[in-house]
Amino acid sequence: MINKKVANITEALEGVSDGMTFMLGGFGLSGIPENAIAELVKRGISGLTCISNNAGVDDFGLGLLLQKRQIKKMISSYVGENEEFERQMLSGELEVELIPQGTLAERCRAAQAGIPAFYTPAGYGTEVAEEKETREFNGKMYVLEHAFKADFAFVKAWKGDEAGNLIFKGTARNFNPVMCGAAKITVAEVEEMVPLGQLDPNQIHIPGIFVQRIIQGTHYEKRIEQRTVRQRSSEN
Amino acid sequence: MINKKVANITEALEGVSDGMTFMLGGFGLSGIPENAIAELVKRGISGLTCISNNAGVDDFGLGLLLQKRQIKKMISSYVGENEEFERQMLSGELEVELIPQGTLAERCRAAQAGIPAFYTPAGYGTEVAEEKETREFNGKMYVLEHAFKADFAFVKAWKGDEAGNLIFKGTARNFNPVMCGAAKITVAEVEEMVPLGQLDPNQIHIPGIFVQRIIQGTHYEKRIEQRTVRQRSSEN
Amino acid sequence: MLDKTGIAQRIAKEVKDGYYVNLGIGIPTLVANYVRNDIEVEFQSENGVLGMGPFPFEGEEDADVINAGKQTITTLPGASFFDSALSFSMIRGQHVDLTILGAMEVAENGDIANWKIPGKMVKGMGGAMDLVASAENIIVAMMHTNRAGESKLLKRCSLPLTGVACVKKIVTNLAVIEVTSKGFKLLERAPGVSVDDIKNATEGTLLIEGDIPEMAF
Amino acid sequence: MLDKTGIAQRIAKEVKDGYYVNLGIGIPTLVANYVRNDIEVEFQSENGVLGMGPFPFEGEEDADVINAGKQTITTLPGASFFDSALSFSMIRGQHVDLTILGAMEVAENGDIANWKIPGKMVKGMGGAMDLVASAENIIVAMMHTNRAGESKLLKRCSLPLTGVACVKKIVTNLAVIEVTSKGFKLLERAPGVSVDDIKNATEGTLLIEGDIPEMAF
Repeated sequence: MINKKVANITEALEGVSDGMTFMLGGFGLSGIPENAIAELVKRGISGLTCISNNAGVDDFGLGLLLQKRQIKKMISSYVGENEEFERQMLSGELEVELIPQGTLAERCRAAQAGIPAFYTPAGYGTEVAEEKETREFNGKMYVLEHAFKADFAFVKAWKGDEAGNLIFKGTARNFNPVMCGAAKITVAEVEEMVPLGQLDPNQIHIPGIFVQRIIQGTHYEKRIEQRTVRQRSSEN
Repeated sequence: MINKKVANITEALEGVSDGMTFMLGGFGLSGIPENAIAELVKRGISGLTCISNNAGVDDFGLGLLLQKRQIKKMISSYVGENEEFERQMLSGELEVELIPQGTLAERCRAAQAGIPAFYTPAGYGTEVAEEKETREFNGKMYVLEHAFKADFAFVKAWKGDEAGNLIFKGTARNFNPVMCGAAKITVAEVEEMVPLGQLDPNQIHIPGIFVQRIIQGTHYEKRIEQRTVRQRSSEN
Repeated sequence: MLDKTGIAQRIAKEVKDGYYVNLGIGIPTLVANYVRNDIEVEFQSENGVLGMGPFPFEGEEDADVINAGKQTITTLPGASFFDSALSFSMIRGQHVDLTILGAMEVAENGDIANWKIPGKMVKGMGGAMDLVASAENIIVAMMHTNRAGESKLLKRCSLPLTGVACVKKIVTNLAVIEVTSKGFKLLERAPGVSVDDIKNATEGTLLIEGDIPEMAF
Repeated sequence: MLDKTGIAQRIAKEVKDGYYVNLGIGIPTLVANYVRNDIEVEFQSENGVLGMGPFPFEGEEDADVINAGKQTITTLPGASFFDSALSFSMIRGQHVDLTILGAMEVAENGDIANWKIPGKMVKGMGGAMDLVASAENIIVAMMHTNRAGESKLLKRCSLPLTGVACVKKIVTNLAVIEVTSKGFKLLERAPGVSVDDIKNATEGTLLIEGDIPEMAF
């Protein structure tokens, strides 16, 4: 097996620099690459373009990079829940490209899969389709969308092995699998690194070929954004 | 949960009729929907268009339908290993559309995913791209390919539950997952039907939403096409 | 007049046996609480789960199991998790039978706006544009008027659109309305609400044919 | 002159540490047997497996574990199975580093034909068109001439193409050849084969610069 394991987060992020385009997995704060974000904050590189479904909250996730003005442009589908983000965006300090969530996922997947462009109905007739090619298929209108191009993809998985194979947990899976192999270099951080051969070949979500570097992550906070519970006394 | 379980193969194939277009999973003889094929042979419906990576062998798989002249047209990527197929094709009795294997998979996946069309490099400059739209992206030429349209998809899985959730085994997975939900009605047959809740939600390959009917398959032959072995005395 | 719970309750009646349903954030999320017990329905959330159950008991929350509103949830037996691409295959591929979402404005031709107020608020469209462009059955859950008392059922939307000519039905605090080729067709009145009340609160063309029954629950 | 095993052995030298490799049916499949033991390589088969191992011991064959040639195989620790769409994501997305496949004809501009003889044989292209259209590193393994003794290294292919201007290197029973913008460049001779032998067996432009070494294994 080709060994993708690197010793630490410093080595995992070798080559990142100002002005690069990054993909970052996660939905809200679930499944975000906490170790990679922390290291990016530490390095202080700036002028970044970040492709990520959300932009974190004020004091966690990508919000940490926003606080330090490291991000030049965000490409996301939903950016609520973040006041600093809204402030930077409305003031024009931060460039923002909002695109439909399914289109965001599919543009990542297209990059992973060597599909340069595809048609989707999402956004037809709205401002996200402005200046984009549209076309009719079977009586319905569609918009032409292109594969993303990115320098690094930072993803977070539940379990992984040194071959780079990944398994995700629950809804922390989200955009992480489709970003693997969608950038020049994919860096995976995992909650648990398991010995080679321990993962069932039938149950691997992302084969190691899509991952260039893998590390054992540390100090996961896994913050919950909306803690909603029901009372034990209630029905159900 | 929405219950997709039907009692038997007769019920599972309700609605199939002459002249329809079917998708059939499998690669070679591995992972083919043996029960569905047997029932189609039994019903004797004809004039069929079959989308399937291969066409079986003379006396098994889709070869059984070919023997009885039930197939009008095959859409496949590789059709060797079948003399009756070659005879019918060269004599003009059988219409054949050969397309690249990755394009076949992606056209199924596009149908599943509501993508009407996409660009792929496969086949550019060859006869499979004749009369197709071609286009340059980033200095490379691509061919526009469209989602398939089919009436039924017949797939075979390893395990499944009444909600229609499916898990595949080994390389018997192949085209089966990408055909689920790619036709109007998807019929899944499984080697083992397990109680609801027994499949780990993290490990389901195809969620039940893509499957309309599921049955416990029977009498699987699982024939091996090329039995290759090494001697115990050899190195390794 | 209905409150948000009432709107959710009324919409729950539109959920039929065997439906896969995607619920938006806000009022739509409440719909799950009022679906009949004797039908089988599965809830999909676009962040990657099918077969959502109720919120977890306190102490059983899992940061790795949330819905698209980032709320902690549980799953029912037969549930599945999947990535964002497969999730939108379900949506774009029209495997989801019913989409229920909120809106800031709906136009009489079925246009919907719910993601942006230029210069003021830009949260983003999330999965809404994919949902409304793909779904064959879209119900909007919203208040009939905004906080300033202005109608949200318009001749034309004034805000940037989320989708065009896609909304099929609207359930508000005042009425159940069907979007037809001729405009908003009034189907039902909320308890204690008159046809005139609804007329006054509706800017777009309102079609009133015969007696309009009060909503039944 | 090399036999098929010899061709496979020579090609094995082109396989570098850290490569993901897709092997076609026939001679290419044999390459796996001769890759150095001190480098790490993973073999992908387009029917949905990464990390293929050797053939199984007798009695351990599994109908559900085969390669693209439909041969029973085994997997190594760290292997994975996946569907056909993800398999071609690996190929089309250029995640596979090296593709080795057979051919009926190769042209001096790198065109390749290997899937059809009009009116005679039509087995289909399988995954070959995706592989040659996507791979940056393609090596063809074939005999230098066909059964009738005619060259398979041509000015232009006569058979329907599998891909255009894509082949980078050719290893035959007679020679190792690089495809350049000026034609076939002779790199190495097979043991006991003269430059003239190769010239006579090559219809396309053959570039011969300086002394041509004999292959080393």
